[in-house]
Amino acid sequence: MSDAVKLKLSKKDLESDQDVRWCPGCGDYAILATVQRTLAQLGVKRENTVFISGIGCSSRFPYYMNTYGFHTIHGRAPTIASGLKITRPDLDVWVITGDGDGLSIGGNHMIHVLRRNVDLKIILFNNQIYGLTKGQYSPTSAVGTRAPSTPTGSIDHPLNPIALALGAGATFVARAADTDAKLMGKILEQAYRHKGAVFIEMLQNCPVFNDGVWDGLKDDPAGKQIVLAEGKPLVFANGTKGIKLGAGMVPEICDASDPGVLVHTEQGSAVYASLLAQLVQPDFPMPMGVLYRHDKPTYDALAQQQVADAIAKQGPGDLAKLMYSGMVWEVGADGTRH
Amino acid sequence: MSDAVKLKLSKKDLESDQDVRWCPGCGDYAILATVQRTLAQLGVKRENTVFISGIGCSSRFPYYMNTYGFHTIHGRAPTIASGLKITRPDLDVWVITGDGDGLSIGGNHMIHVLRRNVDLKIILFNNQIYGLTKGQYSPTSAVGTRAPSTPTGSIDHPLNPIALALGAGATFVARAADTDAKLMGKILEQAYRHKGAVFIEMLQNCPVFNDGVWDGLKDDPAGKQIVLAEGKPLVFANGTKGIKLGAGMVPEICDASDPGVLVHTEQGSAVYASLLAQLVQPDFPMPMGVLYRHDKPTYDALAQQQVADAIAKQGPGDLAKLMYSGMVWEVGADGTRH
Amino acid sequence: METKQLDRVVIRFAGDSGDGMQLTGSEFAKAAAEAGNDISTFPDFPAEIRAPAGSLFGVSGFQLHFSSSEIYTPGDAPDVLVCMNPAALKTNLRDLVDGGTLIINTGAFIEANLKKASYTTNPIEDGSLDKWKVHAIDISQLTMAALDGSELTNKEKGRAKNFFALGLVFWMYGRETEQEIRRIHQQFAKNPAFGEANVKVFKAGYHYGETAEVFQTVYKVPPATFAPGMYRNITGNEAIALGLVVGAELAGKKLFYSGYPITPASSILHSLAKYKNFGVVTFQAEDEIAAIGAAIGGAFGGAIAVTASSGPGIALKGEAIGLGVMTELPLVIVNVQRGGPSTGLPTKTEQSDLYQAIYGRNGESPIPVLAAKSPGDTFYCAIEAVKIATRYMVPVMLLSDGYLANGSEPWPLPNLAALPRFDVHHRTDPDNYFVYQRDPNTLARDWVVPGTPGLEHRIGGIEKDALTGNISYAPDNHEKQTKVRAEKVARIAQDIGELDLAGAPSGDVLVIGWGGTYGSLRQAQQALGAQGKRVSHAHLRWLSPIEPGLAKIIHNFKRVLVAELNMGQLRTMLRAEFLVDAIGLNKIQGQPFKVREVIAAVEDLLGATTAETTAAVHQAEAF
Amino acid sequence: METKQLDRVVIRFAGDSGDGMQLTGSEFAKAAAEAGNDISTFPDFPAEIRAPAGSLFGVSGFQLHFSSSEIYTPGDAPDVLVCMNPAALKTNLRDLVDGGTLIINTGAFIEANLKKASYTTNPIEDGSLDKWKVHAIDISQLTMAALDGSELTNKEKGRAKNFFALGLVFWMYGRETEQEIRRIHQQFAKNPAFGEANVKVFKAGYHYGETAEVFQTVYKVPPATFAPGMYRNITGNEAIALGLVVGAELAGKKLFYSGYPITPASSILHSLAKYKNFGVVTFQAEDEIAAIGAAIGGAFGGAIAVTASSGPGIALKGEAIGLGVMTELPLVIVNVQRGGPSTGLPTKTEQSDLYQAIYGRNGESPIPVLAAKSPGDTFYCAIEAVKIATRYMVPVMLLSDGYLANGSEPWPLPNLAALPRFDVHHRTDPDNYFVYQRDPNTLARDWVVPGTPGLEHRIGGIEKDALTGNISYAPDNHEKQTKVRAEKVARIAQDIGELDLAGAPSGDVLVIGWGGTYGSLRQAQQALGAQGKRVSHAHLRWLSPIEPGLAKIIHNFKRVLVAELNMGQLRTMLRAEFLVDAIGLNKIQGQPFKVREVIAAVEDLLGATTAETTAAVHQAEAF
Ligand SMILES: Cc1ncc(C[n+]2csc(CCOP(=O)(O)OP(=O)(O)O)c2C)c(N)n1
Ligand SMILES: Cc1ncc(C[n+]2csc(CCOP(=O)(O)OP(=O)(O)O)c2C)c(N)n1
Ligand code: SF4
Ligand code: SF4
Ligand SMILES: [Mg+2]
Ligand SMILES: [Mg+2]
Repeated sequence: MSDAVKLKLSKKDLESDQDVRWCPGCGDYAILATVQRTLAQLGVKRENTVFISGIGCSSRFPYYMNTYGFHTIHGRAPTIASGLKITRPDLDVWVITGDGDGLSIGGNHMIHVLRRNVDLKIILFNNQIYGLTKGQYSPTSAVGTRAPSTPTGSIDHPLNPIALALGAGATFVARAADTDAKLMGKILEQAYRHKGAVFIEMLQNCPVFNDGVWDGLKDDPAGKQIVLAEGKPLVFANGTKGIKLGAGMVPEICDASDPGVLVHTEQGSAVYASLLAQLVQPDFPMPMGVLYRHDKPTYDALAQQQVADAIAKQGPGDLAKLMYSGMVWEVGADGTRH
Repeated sequence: MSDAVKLKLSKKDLESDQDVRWCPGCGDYAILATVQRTLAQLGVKRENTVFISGIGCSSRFPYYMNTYGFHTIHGRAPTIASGLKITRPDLDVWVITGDGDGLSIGGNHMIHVLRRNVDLKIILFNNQIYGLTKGQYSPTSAVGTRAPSTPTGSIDHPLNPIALALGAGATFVARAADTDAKLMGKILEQAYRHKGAVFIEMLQNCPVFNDGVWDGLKDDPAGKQIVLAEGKPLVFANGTKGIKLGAGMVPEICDASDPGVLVHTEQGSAVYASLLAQLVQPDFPMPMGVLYRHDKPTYDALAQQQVADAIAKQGPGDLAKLMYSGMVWEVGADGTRH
Repeated sequence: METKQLDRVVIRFAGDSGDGMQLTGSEFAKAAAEAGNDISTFPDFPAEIRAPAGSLFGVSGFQLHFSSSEIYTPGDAPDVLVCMNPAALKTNLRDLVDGGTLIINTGAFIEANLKKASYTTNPIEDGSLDKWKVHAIDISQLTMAALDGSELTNKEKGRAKNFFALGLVFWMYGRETEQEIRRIHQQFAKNPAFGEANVKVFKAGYHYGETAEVFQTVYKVPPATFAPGMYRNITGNEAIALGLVVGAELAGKKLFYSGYPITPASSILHSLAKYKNFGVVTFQAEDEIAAIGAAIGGAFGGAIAVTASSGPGIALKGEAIGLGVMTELPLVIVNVQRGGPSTGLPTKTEQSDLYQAIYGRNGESPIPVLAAKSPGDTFYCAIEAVKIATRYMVPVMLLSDGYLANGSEPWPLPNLAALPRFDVHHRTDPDNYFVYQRDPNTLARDWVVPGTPGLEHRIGGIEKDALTGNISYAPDNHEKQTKVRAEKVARIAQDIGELDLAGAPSGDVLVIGWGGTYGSLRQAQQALGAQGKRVSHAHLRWLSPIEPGLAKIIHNFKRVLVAELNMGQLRTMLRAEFLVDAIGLNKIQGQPFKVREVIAAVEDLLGATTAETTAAVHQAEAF
Repeated sequence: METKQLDRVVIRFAGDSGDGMQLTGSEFAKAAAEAGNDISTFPDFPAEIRAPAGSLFGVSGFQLHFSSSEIYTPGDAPDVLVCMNPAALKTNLRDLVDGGTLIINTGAFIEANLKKASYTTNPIEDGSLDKWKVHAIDISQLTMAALDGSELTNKEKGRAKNFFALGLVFWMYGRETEQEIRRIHQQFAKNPAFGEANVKVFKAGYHYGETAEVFQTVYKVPPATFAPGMYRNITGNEAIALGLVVGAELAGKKLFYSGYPITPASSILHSLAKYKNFGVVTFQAEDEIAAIGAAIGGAFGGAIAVTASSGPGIALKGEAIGLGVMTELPLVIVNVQRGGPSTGLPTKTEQSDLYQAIYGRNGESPIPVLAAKSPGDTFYCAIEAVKIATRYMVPVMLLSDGYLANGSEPWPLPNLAALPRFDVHHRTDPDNYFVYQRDPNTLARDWVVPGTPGLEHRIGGIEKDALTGNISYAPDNHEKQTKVRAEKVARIAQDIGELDLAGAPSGDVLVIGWGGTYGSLRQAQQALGAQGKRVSHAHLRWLSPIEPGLAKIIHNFKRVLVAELNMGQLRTMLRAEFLVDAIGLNKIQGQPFKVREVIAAVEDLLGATTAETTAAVHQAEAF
């Protein structure tokens, strides 16, 4: 993203004058605070920073950032952000979305913006529920979720957001919990520096409609999380256990001392990344941090390049010439053709 | 799908009275013929078979099948097919779509129908182009594709349909070329028997707007294709070369004798399947056949089960009782409440 | 301690979205209904789930109108206003009638809250409330006191304070408490401690009324008289759900509901999801397009297929509705309207999606459109929508709105046996079957479903041959089919009942309305009529085709006033149809009409003096 | 060999979609233009890319009207019909004028093809063509002969036969061949062998005319006289693309075009994708919603943002257009209309998306709508759309149609220097900036773009405070904002020019039209006027707001006839607006009006005798 001149900014500078309208105890507060703090530390230019969201509790986010912001319509934030970034590559464009906004109604735009690698920083608040519409199950809700629209339990198999993002060809895929400000901050900073589409799954708690859905993982970080570190083995349970690739390419939990324990690299192969994506509750601890990161030309840069090339090749557009293209003839004073 | 009573059917019985309106030489003809022949051999009941498509050249398909058919609107076939299958599990429902219809405008429905595992047989005609609208590039077109909308070459990275389907949680993923009637037939038969969502990528040639886009693979089957067989190693080039999982979980081409050569199973792990998905032109030969197959409860069966359970538990619905639910009171002849 | 008898009372409970005002209001509504009053309710809450405590935008309100005579609306202005915090007072006081009763929870009038409500001085002390009967009570503190010694945390105790208010008003209006106490225990069965606490506080509130000196009078609102029969309370969305289930039953078919959540339509899905033992299958789709797509698939398969949404979601369904029009499949599309445009005012009511319903598609794609007039009426409209959709093989749009969806009224239970069946027939005879052959009367094509041997056929969105249904680009065929599709909708007129007209079929002013404004318009007409004014009110159920009965009378009035909660959408349609210089009464505030607003507008047309107007308004209030 | 002079000729080329009729037609059109004739063309092709040879639905046609006097339309009926196969004869013969010239490729009249065209006997032999001047020529065989000894395969040789037909008509109308020969070589530069072959066959056709006895006369259509200046041929979609580029330039901004392919709008994207050196950025989105979403994002960032589609795609954009209305961002939405509903008749023309343009969104969401009247006029409409969008900060809908998009006409090149600039100003001054503060005249809010220090702000789809732009659920604010949004559109009237009126401002019949029907309507009016009939024609460019000029005259006519290629959408709007009993001339056949149809309808209103009608029709043809 645009190399920001280091300014002395404080978190306060990133706070808008609007009252925050989330429920008390909502995980969104922590994410908001971390984003504000991180951008302040990075010393971004407020005027060059834009937050674009869809519709949902999470999508109220832009109102609370003292930057440019656009609270759009349900599921379409990636399209609006794409149009902005393609025409204004000078801006830092962030997208805020939810598991319903970004994966249900907005799923198509999500996979296409990721495959195009538009230089957008997408943060998906995954609370496994539709908060704003009062608690229906979402595409990430576990099978059997009892919600107003599924009183006897949901029956569709949930999406794995990470697997989907990888399947779509994302170039930067990460995961963090709303309760882990430190990791969130680290990921946000890396995301900010990545040139290309960023997909961050934020595990967020909705105390009102889906309270504690991530508690298993949050309450036992040692046992249920693998905090990824470049070049470090995939170990957890205080370094006692690890993950290896078992027979038939099935991921397995093994002893940390096992020589087969996999070593993490953000720049790993697509196959390795898909293995990380398969590590989900309850059978496995979940990898937290940056799972996958690769550099690929961005759509916005290529689009601008094509314009530059055209100008270099054909010279800057000349309207008169353009008008005269095709078959042109003159009619003289006598009104007939010459 | 519904266990069809074996009838003596011929291909002719599956042909409708409509003239086929594809361009001479279009790959769609071969696919149509194979589907007709295979369904005839399977002895399906014509009246219980429904073909549903979106919009595109490929989506004209249902008009040519002497079964029930629905040529719907662009990208929405999976939704219409879902509604039909969920309410009429007794029917065999096939979905015909294209790389534009099914992956561009219809991408969201595609991933959701796959994750829900609705018992639909989806055939995606991938000609890497928008045929019906006269040749614009599609989400599967290679970078640099020159088309009317991209005279200087397309700049977005193509989708890998197989990787996307796997990322969405598909339970049956296969690939065949329009020129390989035998393999198509085998896959279609397996698809027909699979209980759940089927995703078949048909590599189809559009001689008018994208002629020969698959020729590399079709002209050199030995060198550019790995025909998958259950329990057989991933070998090609007349059994001289194989595929193994190299260091850093990167797939590698190796000597067929290499002990690391992977052995194929349709029931392989998600990680193995994602490796197969990564084998694409030009660096690798492409796996043809059934890449992945797993059994999972289908959405339509579960939905019907919930209804059955409810009836079993609460007894068949009684409208009078339903009316009387909530706070009910009587107003007497005197017009006041008792 | 005197007891005063009243004919009617309008009371509003207002507080934080977290204060449980919706619960308090609906509980008190039940008590009024149980006591035999006629009632009408109007819940009004913010778009935020639970906005931060004390904020102005976080205020949630519930208005109840209960009466000993028939009423049509939740009332123009509250006689009694219960305010749980300063923000509630700030946003609601303007509505309280002069001299009305104001009950305030002083416990919440602390510095911080006053600031959030942008009060510079405390209104309780600065004399700004002098023109009302103020009862300043520290409900927060009294609640704590009532729960002294309970296990609950202070936070939990605090949550019970709405039950203190509830108890207090129970006492004020001499309501029976046993029933309520039972209900509270039931509601909190899962958490008896809370149930216990709430009952304690409820009683405390009741006894506070008894013992405290502050209240000199208890009010009695005697029961109203109703037509004999069985009754229940019902909201519009509950009634739509019931109507759809009954409609499918009357058609002899299974119901398939496919939707994507959106305020204020979601609760239709929630209700239907509970009716699985009626064979109802519900499907929460990935978006609104998928929702109607699945419904169309269900219809193709022979189900009674329904999808519902609100304005923005209906916008997304436009293309698919066109497919339904072209393939001539039966479908019910429900639009529970809310404030627009775009996301607009998601939790407020409006009637601004009429244009979208009638005209909002590409190409010539007419569809039948009807609108419900009251919460209970949505039940009958749903049945009618199912009947017309299956009888004419066409997608039908049913319009409701946020006011009907959430508002409730006492509803006489229908006599199911008396509802006429309209069993659907699926053709199975293969002999000279043509896909677009039509019934000479309804112009409907046969509804042939997959699974029928010998009738295999293909349909789709490209223009179809008028007989065979094969693709046809023939110029004359397209014109013919376009006209038939229009004629089919026009012929529905033959199934439309009497025009709902109050007053004479001719006169000085004809007030025309549609949908949820029925109550205010009808009550205004009655008030004006009682004043001897030559004013009538026609309320349209069918908007496409336009109620045939209207043509007979619309020209018999000096002036035509079209009253809508939009900028004049029906007015435009009627002007085009009848070339009548109809003028509009339009309100775009996310709020229903007040009866007085309607009366004022009519009197205005009649050139009345304000004296007369006020007379009529009082008349209205006397109802 | 005599030479006969004609004032005008209508010729139609018809054959298989594979026969290259579109190329033949457009080449001959160029020759006519080069010869100085006025021309008008009408390509008419099937939805299938390349339907199987010989099938009826696979017939592709191209009609050219060329003349030595000014013309407005491609002509009602061809004087000359070239048929390359039986199917073409079957589907086109009915249009050929009695006594007209019929050129038939007998080589294609073989058993198989006759059967495909469902001929039982060979029409060339069964005498069914007696009333026409038939020239039966074995073009297939003559083409082969001409290419005798060439390297090409027989299949490839066969493909050249359209050039034989082209050469033949070149000779018939005494056209210069050098130019054409040069063009053929250019076109096939990539494949000289083909170029060579086509030229050979072209010449063969020409010489066949010369030498063969069959043609007794050569026809000469002298050049027409035009206003002096530079000219080019242009289609509607080419002209829109140019207009958008020029519009952006006049605004001093960069153009961003975001679209998803759909017939007949796709070629706008194709043209603009070639203009990258003008700084134009084009984006092919994943669907229409993404396309308009990206356009809105571009507008937020300060680009001249445009999206185009056709009916079904526009239906999908409805919700997002509402977001544009609420956030008050400038946007141009182009709808190149086609036959509906649903997929309808994708390659045919129609005007049935007017309702959708005006009313097709949820909530009160008025937007300006204008329509182009001719291929060249789309250029100026595009500029005007950009101007109004940026001046009033509002999404503008520009309506074109398939007939304008693909049809072409000689177009006087605009004097760019004379086009007034309307440079856009982005506010940068942070001093008391309010997001929804409005220009007192246009009611537009400031267009502040990200990147501007000190003006950071947030917008969105929820109702906004009328000044600060913060979320507001306040009832009065919503009504105020709703009215301002409507008023803003109404005020555009101040920027609308003179009404395009032909004939007196009062009289017996006023014909009102809009969009692509201009040519037929104007020509009909002139014919009737020349006959002394008191008939005028008003053609509306602006449909929302409705052209202010119309109010002044619409009441001055005995009868008002609204002519549209739909069921009466503008008629409904005008009846509502003016309470005029306008009647409709409506055609829903996917085809433009014939001048004679318009004349007949008007004469009908005038109660004319058929004698008079025919007179007027001849008059029209004399133009
Ligand atoms: C077109 C449209 N459809 C539906 C809705 C209703 N709606 C608003 S937010 C939402 C889902 C929100 O869930 P999520 O994206 O997970 O956000 P959360 O509230 O959980 O943060 C829905 C269905 C809408 N506003 N617009
Ligand atoms: C809503 C809508 N948008 C766009 C179109 C135009 N359209 C028709 S088919 C098509 C793409 C076809 O490509 P594909 O799905 O790959 O099918 P193919 O023709 O290549 O077989 C498009 C863009 C349409 N008919 N409807
Ligand atoms: S509903 Fe849930 S997600 Fe929404 S604001 Fe409240 S707690 Fe947060
Ligand atoms: S355009 Fe291509 S895909 Fe379409 S029918 Fe022709 S050959 Fe087949
Ligand atoms: Mg969520
Ligand atoms: Mg394709």
